Amino acid sequence: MATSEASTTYKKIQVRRYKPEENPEKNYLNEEKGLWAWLTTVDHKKIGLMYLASIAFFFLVGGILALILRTELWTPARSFLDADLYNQVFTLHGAIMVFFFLVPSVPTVLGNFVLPLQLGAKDVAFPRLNLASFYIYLIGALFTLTAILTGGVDTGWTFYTPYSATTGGNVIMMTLGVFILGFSSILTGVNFIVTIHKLRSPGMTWAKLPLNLWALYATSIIQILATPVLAITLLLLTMERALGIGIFDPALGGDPVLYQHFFWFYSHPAVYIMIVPGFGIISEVVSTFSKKIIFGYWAIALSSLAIAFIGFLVWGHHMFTAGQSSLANLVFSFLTFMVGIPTGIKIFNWVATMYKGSIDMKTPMVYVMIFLFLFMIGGFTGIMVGALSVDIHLHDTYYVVAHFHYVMVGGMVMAFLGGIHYWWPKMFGKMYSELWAKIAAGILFIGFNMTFLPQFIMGSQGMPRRYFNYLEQFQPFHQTSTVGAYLMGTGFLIVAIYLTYSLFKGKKAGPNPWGSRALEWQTASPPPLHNFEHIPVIINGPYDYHKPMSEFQLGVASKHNGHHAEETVDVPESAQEKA
Amino acid sequence: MSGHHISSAKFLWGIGIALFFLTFVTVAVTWIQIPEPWNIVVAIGIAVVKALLVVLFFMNLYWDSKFNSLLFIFSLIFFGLMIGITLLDTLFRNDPTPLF
Amino acid sequence: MNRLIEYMLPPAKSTLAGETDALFAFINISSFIFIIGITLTMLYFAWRYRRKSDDDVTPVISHNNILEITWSVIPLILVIIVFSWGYSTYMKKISPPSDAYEVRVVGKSWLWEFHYDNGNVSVNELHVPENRPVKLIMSSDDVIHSFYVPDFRVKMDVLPNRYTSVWFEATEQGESTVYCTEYCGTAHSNMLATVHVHSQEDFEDWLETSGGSGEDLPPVERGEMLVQQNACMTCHSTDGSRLTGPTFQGAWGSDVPLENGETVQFDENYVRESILEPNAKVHQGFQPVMPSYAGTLDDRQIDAIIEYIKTLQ
Amino acid sequence: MSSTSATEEKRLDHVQHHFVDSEQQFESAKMGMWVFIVTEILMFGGLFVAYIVYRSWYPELYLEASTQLNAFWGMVNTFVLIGSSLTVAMAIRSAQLNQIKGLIYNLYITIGLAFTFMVIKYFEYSEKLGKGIAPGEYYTYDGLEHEKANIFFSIYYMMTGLHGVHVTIGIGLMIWLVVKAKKNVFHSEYYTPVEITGLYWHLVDIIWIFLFPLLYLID
Repeated sequence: MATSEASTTYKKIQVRRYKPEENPEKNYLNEEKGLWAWLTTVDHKKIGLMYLASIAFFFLVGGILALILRTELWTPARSFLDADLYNQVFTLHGAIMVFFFLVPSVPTVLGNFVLPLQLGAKDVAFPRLNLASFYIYLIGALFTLTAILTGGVDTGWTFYTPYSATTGGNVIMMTLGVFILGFSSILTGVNFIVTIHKLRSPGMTWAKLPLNLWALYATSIIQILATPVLAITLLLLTMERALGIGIFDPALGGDPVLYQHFFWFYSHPAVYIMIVPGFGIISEVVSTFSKKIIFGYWAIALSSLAIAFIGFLVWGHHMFTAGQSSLANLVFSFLTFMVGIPTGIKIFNWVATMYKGSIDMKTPMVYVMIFLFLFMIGGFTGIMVGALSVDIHLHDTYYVVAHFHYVMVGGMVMAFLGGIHYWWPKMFGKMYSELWAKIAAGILFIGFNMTFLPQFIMGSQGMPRRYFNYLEQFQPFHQTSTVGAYLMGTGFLIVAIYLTYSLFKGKKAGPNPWGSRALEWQTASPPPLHNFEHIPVIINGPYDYHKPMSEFQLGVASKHNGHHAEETVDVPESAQEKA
Repeated sequence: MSGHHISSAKFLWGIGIALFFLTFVTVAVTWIQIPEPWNIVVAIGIAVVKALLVVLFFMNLYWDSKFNSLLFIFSLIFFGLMIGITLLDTLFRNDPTPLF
Repeated sequence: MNRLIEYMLPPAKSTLAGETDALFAFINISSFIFIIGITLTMLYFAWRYRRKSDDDVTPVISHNNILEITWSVIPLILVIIVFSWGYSTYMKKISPPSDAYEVRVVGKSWLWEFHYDNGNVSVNELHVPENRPVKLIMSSDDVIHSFYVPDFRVKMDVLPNRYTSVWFEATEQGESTVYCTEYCGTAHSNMLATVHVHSQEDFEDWLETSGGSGEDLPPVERGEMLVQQNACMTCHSTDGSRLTGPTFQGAWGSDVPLENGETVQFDENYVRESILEPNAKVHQGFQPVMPSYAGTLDDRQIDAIIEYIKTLQ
Repeated sequence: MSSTSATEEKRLDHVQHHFVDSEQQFESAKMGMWVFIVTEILMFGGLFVAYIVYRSWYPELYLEASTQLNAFWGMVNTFVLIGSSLTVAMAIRSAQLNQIKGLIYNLYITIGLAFTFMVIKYFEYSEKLGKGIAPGEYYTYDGLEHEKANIFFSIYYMMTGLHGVHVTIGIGLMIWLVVKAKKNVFHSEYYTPVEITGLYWHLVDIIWIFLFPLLYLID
């Protein structure tokens, strides 16, 4: 596999067409069986599925917590939780959703599954590291669950000092859990960067890299640059509680605003860790279901990198009212608006891709439309809270809560659902019910807007976030929101049901149900253990719908099928020359 | 092949001795009192030279693929941004004082 | 649209509220236009170019630099306008006039204390004159709080190790709510206060006469007033229900179990100590979170509170 | 170099199934390590930010408190770490030249130097703890007037402590390398773990190169 960097001389290779098998007997799901084989697998696809299961579990937990919160907020005063428990519940809802669902979800589930397939590689660069990162994720989760059971945490997911340094509960366990989790995220990032650089199949130049991979690449860069700062922040916080080192605790001479700088230096880029992979999914789906070459390939690819870069320089917009210098506010506000530009470029390019396409409104495409609509609202309200004078009013109100959920649930979760529906046939070789999928998407859309649109209004009217009790004037908004939340819960439940059902009773999907030109669809569904029976050779871009399908299924015979121990292998030329 | 540079033993020792010497120099300059802020500049300057020697010739970045150098430079840039932008706040705070 | 924006915002009761609202409206309206425009385009495309057969051939339109530049530059111009507008109002919001009337604000978990220049202290109610700039110099006794008055469109975090400030000029007499908007623990959502905007004369009257002395009242009534004024009831109920702190009802004369297993008699000295040094002897099962009232309440006032608690049997 | 059929066979058993050849695997592993080094730099970067921010606020604190640190032993430790970096570089060179004995000797010296570093660090710590210069709220020393002296030492302990943890991990890795080298795993065509551990060790060295003047040499 020549990479663009290593191949300075061009070799002629003989390629032939490999049509994917319609009904493969062997695939990665049935080639190795048993629980132990799953737990010790280094196969990126299985690891992806194990992540899918864990992430679905945490999404369920986080979702139930959200419903508990919304139920409590049905009345202005206490209804069935007391204030301390409520505070713990919203802390856990935030922490679980952010650290255990949003951050890992797309890269570890869809990224792990799809990335090597889209590259034409047999696996990620460091398969054992990949498995290790899954277990690190589980250990982090274990710490967090322990923290919940041994005293709980009521600091809010932001762990602001000095509150987090002085409150009761088991904060240390929680911060250690997230600290450990960070390493899982870092290792995934390391793996993806190296894989994209070193394991591209012949002909896969940077200009032919699927946009999903550009997005994952940008995400990985953020992960490796930002996550270590979270690690050190949480370590300092842990030490603050364990030893009272005083760097962030004013009672010991420290500065709490410095903590906020540390925290947001990770946690703002983390927002882009969550949403940028979603952009990648959208690019893939829009092109496939418009059956048309993506509009502005380089604009979309480079805007991902631009967002990754500028996203690092805007963390202070979480601190406009925190008491940082007005100079910092000026700079952060300005840079915040600059992030809006590449994001806008993406949206325009996606819509332009649909122009004169052949649009098939299958479920993934429906989710793309939902994504675009909701994410636009999320984006524009982002402009609102980026404007200094308005943010002074809106900061820490439900307006920000709604904005965040529009970006994260309306944007990232919808993109994730789109991605799941898009790659589901590839993952399991089964089709889900299109009708139920569309019904569920409709319910989710209505439920979502019902939940969060009222929050914009009560937020701008002055309803602060993280409130257990509230003034009676806000009750209608809260009640609408609660009803919407239950509607949304129903929607997710339906999704879970028909997807599970499809595993057992679903129609066979065939290798390429969407007629896509992308590489992952040019192998059987589910794919064989080592992804391709051949080494794919790429001559066209992944979105070249004007070229015949046969040109996308080229390859050369693989020297070994992955179990090279059993066969003789030629000594690679390079090694011989050296010897 | 970019990744397999073999340095001669003499060369490695040369770099090592240069590093020892610079360590001595950075201690020695504290004996002659250099005024603020130049003492910090000198100390950091020497440390940077030492780090560069290690990175380029012990870690072989000098002969390595450009992308690895790029990674290294990027980490420094982002560290610079982190400290630079944080200082925009911490150095320019202007707190009011109460009259009573 | 205008009515919607008016509906979305609380009444504007300070001089800078109008400017903030104008930007709010501008962003809302321009976002609205963009969102509707793009959504309609999207829906139109989805319908107009719907798939007719699986063999549809689509044109090769890979990019268009003029379009890319257009949809980069126009939003860029718009956001720069928004940025400058937001920044200029923000500068006004953080630059109090030099003749502003100053009030010291202390945030404690979970109450607001307001100190006036004549030594008066009011808890959870801020009294300010109308049409006169008021500057609040704020600090916290424990964790971070945030002082927020939606009607004035001002908000600022209240920090334990530094002073921060906000200023506003109220334009209407009446009452507005103060919220704490930085999460600060159990009773965060009860850390409310009220701003009373008086005319200049009324304000001066209030400043001289009240300050919440009530010295002429009988001790029990004065105690009840003080308990209300000092926000004791945020945490201590008078009807036996359990809040953040132990209830006052039936407390007098009882034995208070402490964390270390000892008990202490609920008497005059215990009440006095608990007000001035709240965390010295904490009732078992409760957190040591009460702020000290030393310097806020004098001995006569504490006596009145004791008399009031005695009545709550 | 003699390429007998035996080494030929050995040359291949390290290539994992998803790599085309040894070269690709080596380059991937090395790039992976560089990416990891980026994360390490940013992680220590966080502590350096805390250091710089507090130094910009309280320059006099740093002047005063650093007198409690012993520049002589700091210098000795710098020499020790640079020396170990040199031996690691020599170890890699030995591996590249198929000199397995040289590789093992150099690793032994490195481990020895790393231990020396930790021992000196231990004496430095215990001397300070004995005076009551402990991290955080256990700080009881009253020889310094600056009210934030505890924070300087918190930063000192965090920085050198995290660095010490890295040195300890490094020792573990070196021992693992020695074990593998004794099993004859490494040869001129496969020394990836040595190279990678070497990169890690040099990074640990570089961090100390900055810690030394920043903590010890404030005059």
